[in-house]
Amino acid sequence: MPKMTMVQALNLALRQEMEKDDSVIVLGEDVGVDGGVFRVTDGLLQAFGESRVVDTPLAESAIAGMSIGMAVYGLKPVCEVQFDGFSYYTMHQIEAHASRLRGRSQGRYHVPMVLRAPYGGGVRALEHHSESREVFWAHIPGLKMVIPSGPRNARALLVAAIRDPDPVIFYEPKAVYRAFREEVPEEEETFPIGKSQRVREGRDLTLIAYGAMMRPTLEAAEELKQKHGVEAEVIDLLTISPLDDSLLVESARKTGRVAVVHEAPRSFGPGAEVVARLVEKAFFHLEAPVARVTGYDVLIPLFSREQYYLPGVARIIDAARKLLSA
Amino acid sequence: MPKMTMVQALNLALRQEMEKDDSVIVLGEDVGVDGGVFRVTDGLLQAFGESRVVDTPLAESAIAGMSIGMAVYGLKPVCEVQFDGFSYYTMHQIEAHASRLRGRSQGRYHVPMVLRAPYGGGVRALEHHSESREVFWAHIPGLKMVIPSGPRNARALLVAAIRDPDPVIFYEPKAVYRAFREEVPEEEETFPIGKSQRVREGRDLTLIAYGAMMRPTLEAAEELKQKHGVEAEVIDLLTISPLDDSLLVESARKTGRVAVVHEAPRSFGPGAEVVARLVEKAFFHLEAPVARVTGYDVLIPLFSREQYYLPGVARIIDAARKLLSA
Amino acid sequence: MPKTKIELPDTIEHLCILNERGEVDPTLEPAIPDALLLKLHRTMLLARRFDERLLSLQRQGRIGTFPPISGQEAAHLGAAAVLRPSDWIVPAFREMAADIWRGRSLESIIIYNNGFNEGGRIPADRNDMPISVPVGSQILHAVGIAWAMRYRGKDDVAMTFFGDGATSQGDFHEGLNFAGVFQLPVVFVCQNNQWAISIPRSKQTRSKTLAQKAIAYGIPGIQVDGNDILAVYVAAKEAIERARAGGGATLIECVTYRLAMHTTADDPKRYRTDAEVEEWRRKDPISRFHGYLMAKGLLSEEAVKTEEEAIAAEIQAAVERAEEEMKSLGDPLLMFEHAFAEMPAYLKEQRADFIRSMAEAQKEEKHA
Amino acid sequence: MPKTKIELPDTIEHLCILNERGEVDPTLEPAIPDALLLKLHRTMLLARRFDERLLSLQRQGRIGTFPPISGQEAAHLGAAAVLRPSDWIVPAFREMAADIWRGRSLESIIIYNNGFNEGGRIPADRNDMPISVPVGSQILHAVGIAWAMRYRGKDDVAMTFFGDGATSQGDFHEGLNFAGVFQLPVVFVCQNNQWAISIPRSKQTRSKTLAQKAIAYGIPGIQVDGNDILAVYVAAKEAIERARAGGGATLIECVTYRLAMHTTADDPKRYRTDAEVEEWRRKDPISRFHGYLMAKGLLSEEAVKTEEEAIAAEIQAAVERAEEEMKSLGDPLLMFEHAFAEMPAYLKEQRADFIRSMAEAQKEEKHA
Ligand SMILES: Cc1ncc(C[n+]2csc(CCOP(=O)(O)OP(=O)(O)O)c2C)c(N)n1
Ligand SMILES: Cc1ncc(C[n+]2csc(CCOP(=O)(O)OP(=O)(O)O)c2C)c(N)n1
Ligand SMILES: [Mg+2]
Ligand SMILES: [Mg+2]
Repeated sequence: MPKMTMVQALNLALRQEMEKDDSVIVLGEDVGVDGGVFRVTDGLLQAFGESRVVDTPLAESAIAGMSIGMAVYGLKPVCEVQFDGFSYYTMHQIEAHASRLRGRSQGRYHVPMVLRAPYGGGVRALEHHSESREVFWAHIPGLKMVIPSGPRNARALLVAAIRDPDPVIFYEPKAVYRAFREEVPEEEETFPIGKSQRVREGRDLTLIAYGAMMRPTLEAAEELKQKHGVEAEVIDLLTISPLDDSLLVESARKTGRVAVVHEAPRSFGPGAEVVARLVEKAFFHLEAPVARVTGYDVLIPLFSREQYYLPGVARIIDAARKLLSA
Repeated sequence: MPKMTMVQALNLALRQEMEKDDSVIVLGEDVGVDGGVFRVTDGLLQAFGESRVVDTPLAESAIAGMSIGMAVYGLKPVCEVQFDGFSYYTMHQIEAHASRLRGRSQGRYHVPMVLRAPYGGGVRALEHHSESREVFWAHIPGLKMVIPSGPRNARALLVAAIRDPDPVIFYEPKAVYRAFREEVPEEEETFPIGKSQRVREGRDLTLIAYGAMMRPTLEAAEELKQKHGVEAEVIDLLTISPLDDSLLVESARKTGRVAVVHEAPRSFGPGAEVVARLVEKAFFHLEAPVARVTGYDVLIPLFSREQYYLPGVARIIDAARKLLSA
Repeated sequence: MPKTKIELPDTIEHLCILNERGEVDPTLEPAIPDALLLKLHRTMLLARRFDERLLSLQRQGRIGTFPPISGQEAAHLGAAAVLRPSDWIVPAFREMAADIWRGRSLESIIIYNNGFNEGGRIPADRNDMPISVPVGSQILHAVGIAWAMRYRGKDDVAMTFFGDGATSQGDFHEGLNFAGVFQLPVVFVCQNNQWAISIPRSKQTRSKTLAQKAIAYGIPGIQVDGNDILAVYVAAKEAIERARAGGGATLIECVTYRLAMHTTADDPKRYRTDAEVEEWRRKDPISRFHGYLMAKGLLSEEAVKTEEEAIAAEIQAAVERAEEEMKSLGDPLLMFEHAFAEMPAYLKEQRADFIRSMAEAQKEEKHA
Repeated sequence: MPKTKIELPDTIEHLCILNERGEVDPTLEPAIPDALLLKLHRTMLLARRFDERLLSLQRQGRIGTFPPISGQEAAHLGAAAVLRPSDWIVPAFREMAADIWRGRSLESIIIYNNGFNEGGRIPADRNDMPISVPVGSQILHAVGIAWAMRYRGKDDVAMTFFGDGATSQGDFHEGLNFAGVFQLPVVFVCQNNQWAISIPRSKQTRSKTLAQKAIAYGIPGIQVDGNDILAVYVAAKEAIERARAGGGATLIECVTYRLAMHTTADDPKRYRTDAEVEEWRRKDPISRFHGYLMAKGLLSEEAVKTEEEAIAAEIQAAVERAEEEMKSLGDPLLMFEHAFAEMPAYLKEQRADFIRSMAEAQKEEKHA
């Protein structure tokens, strides 16, 4: 199996799906000739031509709205918003139409589109290039919200998202894009949307994370073991919505101590829903309050200070130790 | 004291603030000649003229963006989005600019604007006219999100919002607009943003709600007392963000049993944050899992079925009784 | 050439074929088969009478709020009538005559306006999008559909409707720009009915016409008398043929008037005069077309009377069928359907909880 | 008048005063005082040299990603130079020469590009908005500022900048439309530098010029040679004077070219040829202006050499001051400032928790 970065793995997913299915169309700003500002769509124009890889004018609402029309007609558009920080321009199209057309047409139409956007901090980017607002999408009924954490699951989930008959917002952790390589099989691999994954077994506490936060979380788990002899179970959400709470609940019942980690701001963030689900379904097994290790409720600072904003290994360990002493 | 509907009370707030401060400007679609589709701005054009009550073309992003410019220059724009369901068009202006300019300019500029929008169901409205997406705003750092529940607090909070030096999203429960009258003092009255309010004392359990959900919640509390002898404490959030958790925590510590009620969809909804705060600050006092009585995670149905979607007295009582038997 | 005038390829024309008295300009008169002319007339009349009936149903509390279309029949029907079934309509919410033309049943309109989602169902044999309430947003869907049509090698077109107010929205701009860049087979039909709720056309934009906005996108634009169904038909035909032939998109501004209120929740007396309405009543698209058909010998007063009776009966039957059908609607569990292709676990739980709490409430009620 | 051509009030002109060889058209030459001409020249040169220095700092890893402006100095400086201090600039992110003209310190630019929010601080004596990254969004702020200026009875104007790509955004459309309807004192300056990252102007819109988009809003539009600072100056002056006098908004398209990469993260070789860049190098706005000033006898090779040396020293001093200043920056607690006028309880808690966890981490580190 070749070792790939997440960028390469995503590219593989797009390429293979485009080969298999001529209804898959890639569109967005700079996705064609330039191959995407992060090169996720590199080479697709050369391979599939202008009729399937579409450089659009600079207008996010139109990219989303046009994708909705394409999807209603039966295509499978995979559109790119260049950075999550510009995805709010698409909000009304996604909320008012993509997520609703199945219901509004009583099943006649559906919107099998994927909206890809790099999200999150950690790459010394410009202002408005480090946001993490997945909860906006996760809160919208009729929409799916997926965030992979590594090359292999990114590839598998993107394939699943493209094939999904409903609209999927697919956030790619840009801090992971080129951070490491993983073996990714050439042959087809998918991973079901709506499932989370246990990536480390443990009995003392549960750490729940996703996206770019998986790496500090796993590092923290390792350090907890090495330095403190604590066995942390780690769960990767992968799909934010529909949130698969079964594994979370199972783990919380086992360990009784849970922390949830995300870079999005804390208040009204994704972690709150995780807490609420655990309270609803595992309350009497909880030995300590579920902890949230998150971005703060402030503007993410420019890059010289962003490492203080983003949850890191130290803060996760700090939370874990507080959980264990509760 | 005259008895007023919420519409009249909001109109009073606008009128008096406009009289006191010539930097207060009202703008939006149909707010002038028509007096607003719900008549909240009725008569303001006649009283203050076209230079202060501005009918705009049909473009929500522009209404928000222009308000930002006005506010930066030192005015206090109070703009209206005709229905919450069209407020997503303003999302990028609010997220990327209104909420950030204080930070981005390092305190040189601030954005004392108010964005008013009617929200919520219950008035047999058209599609896209019954939404409840307050969490979008509540999750944005640098932004305040307020929802009154009755004529008197609507007036007091709108005055506070207009005077607030920071941007405030002000959602008005349209189901309450003309539902009942309350005494509203002619003389100035404000209520601090960022404070919740205990509106009924009780020791057996705590019901937390806001906006249009206050009425079924209070009815449920009364019925719980009459029929079941249960003393429910009821808290009106009033400000969704910054969420004032002190009263919630105090009450939860006292009763140990809490339900939170909202018409927004459940998952990643405002209730999740309430649960998370209570878990963080009152965990060891909770006798039962915090319950969420909310809209379902589906498209709000057209009006013939919306009563099934919206939480009502029966569902609140049902949740309360389950809490008590836990 | 230091200070040079830039030659712009586009000019904007105004087209009117039937004047206000129903007299035709013979140099411009299109060759429309008699049967089609009569069918257009009947559809206009049916739509007008049904609109009136809906208004009275609304006033009686038998349906909810809705947006009347009276006065705008020619502006949208004239355009839609040129389409083939395989073309797509992407409507706003004030194109009822076109909906009916395309096969939408009167019952479904009543049922929708009564707050039942079932009324929004699009039958499998109609290539149309549902009504779109967020002003201007649907324009982009037409662009996407047109893109897909061309990609699939079809010579179909997408026709989208919107009002004068919608031209101020960003989505209008983005949609027309995309259609221009990609040279897509879209026909953009603006029903300029002079008002966006209480905002008059003059306050919506400073441009002299809406049609000239096409110049910003390098596509043809034309203004037509929107109360003249022949002019609308001719302009739409030209645009559609150009689009089918690969010539790209067109913006058609139909100058018309909303004779009734914005929606039944609106009171137009707050913002416009009766005199203005009266002036436009004289330009009524139906009586104008009527005059033309009479002069052509295609229609007689007698025939119209028969037609009116048939229409009244058709509407009455539809109202009755709708009211009958609605008796069996209202199962609240429907709200959990059509969220996704497959219902996720949390929705199943919510649905189960809903069923439980409904049962609980019924028990309570029996108890009390 | 069944088929009539609509007279459009607006025509679009192209203005060029200094040709590519720096020769002036004497019939159009503006009367700009010598001192101002020289100051403009110096600012262009300073901005160019500083841009080059920033690029080398970036390549050395001493600053982060930034968007170079080389080639566009005339297009934005020529417009900004007509403003009074009480006017406002609402920039995009590629107007550094204008920023410097308006008093922004070189240090603050370095500090900002080094990822310190302090670099974004706007001093109290400058009426300008911070850089705006979301393309097109700032246009609406200029509209609001202009509205407020007029409301306050000032004859100031708001000038906003944006690129060719920005003209595709809905916010561009909505902003120009509002400015037209309210007849606001805004000058919309489009720096058409031929590219929006990898998307060429021809794929951004099908309209022949960007200036003609003004027709959609009933406001004047003009295209100028954006590498000719005299033309930009003259067009801006006319627009500003009209705006001050209550004549409303203008759209100015400055035809220019981005000589370097989009940002330092971009590789323009992927989408454009060296030949194209070379062609535009020949139209360089500085050398063109240089030629004009030489011919006018205002500048000598000697003087330029002295100027270059002074500029090099100024830049070097700024780099040193910035690097010194940054040593004292970096207190992470700053991120909790400027969220609101008053810090709410939950932020105080988060701040306290942050301090505690920092202390904890330090203890850990000492321990280890
Ligand atoms: C985005 C959006 N904003 C506001 C509204 C409320 N609204 C409904 S129709 C309307 C006016 C529309 O005017 P126009 O486009 O001219 O269409 P008309 O109603 O005249 O047919 C408004 C403001 C809406 N539906 N969508
Ligand atoms: C809303 C938005 N979408 C995408 C981007 C990413 N982006 C930054 S600059 C740019 C191109 C801008 O082109 P143009 O307006 O011509 O300005 P230029 O960069 O050429 O100065 C893009 C796509 C952004 N910053 N904002
Ligand atoms: Mg209209
Ligand atoms: Mg550009």
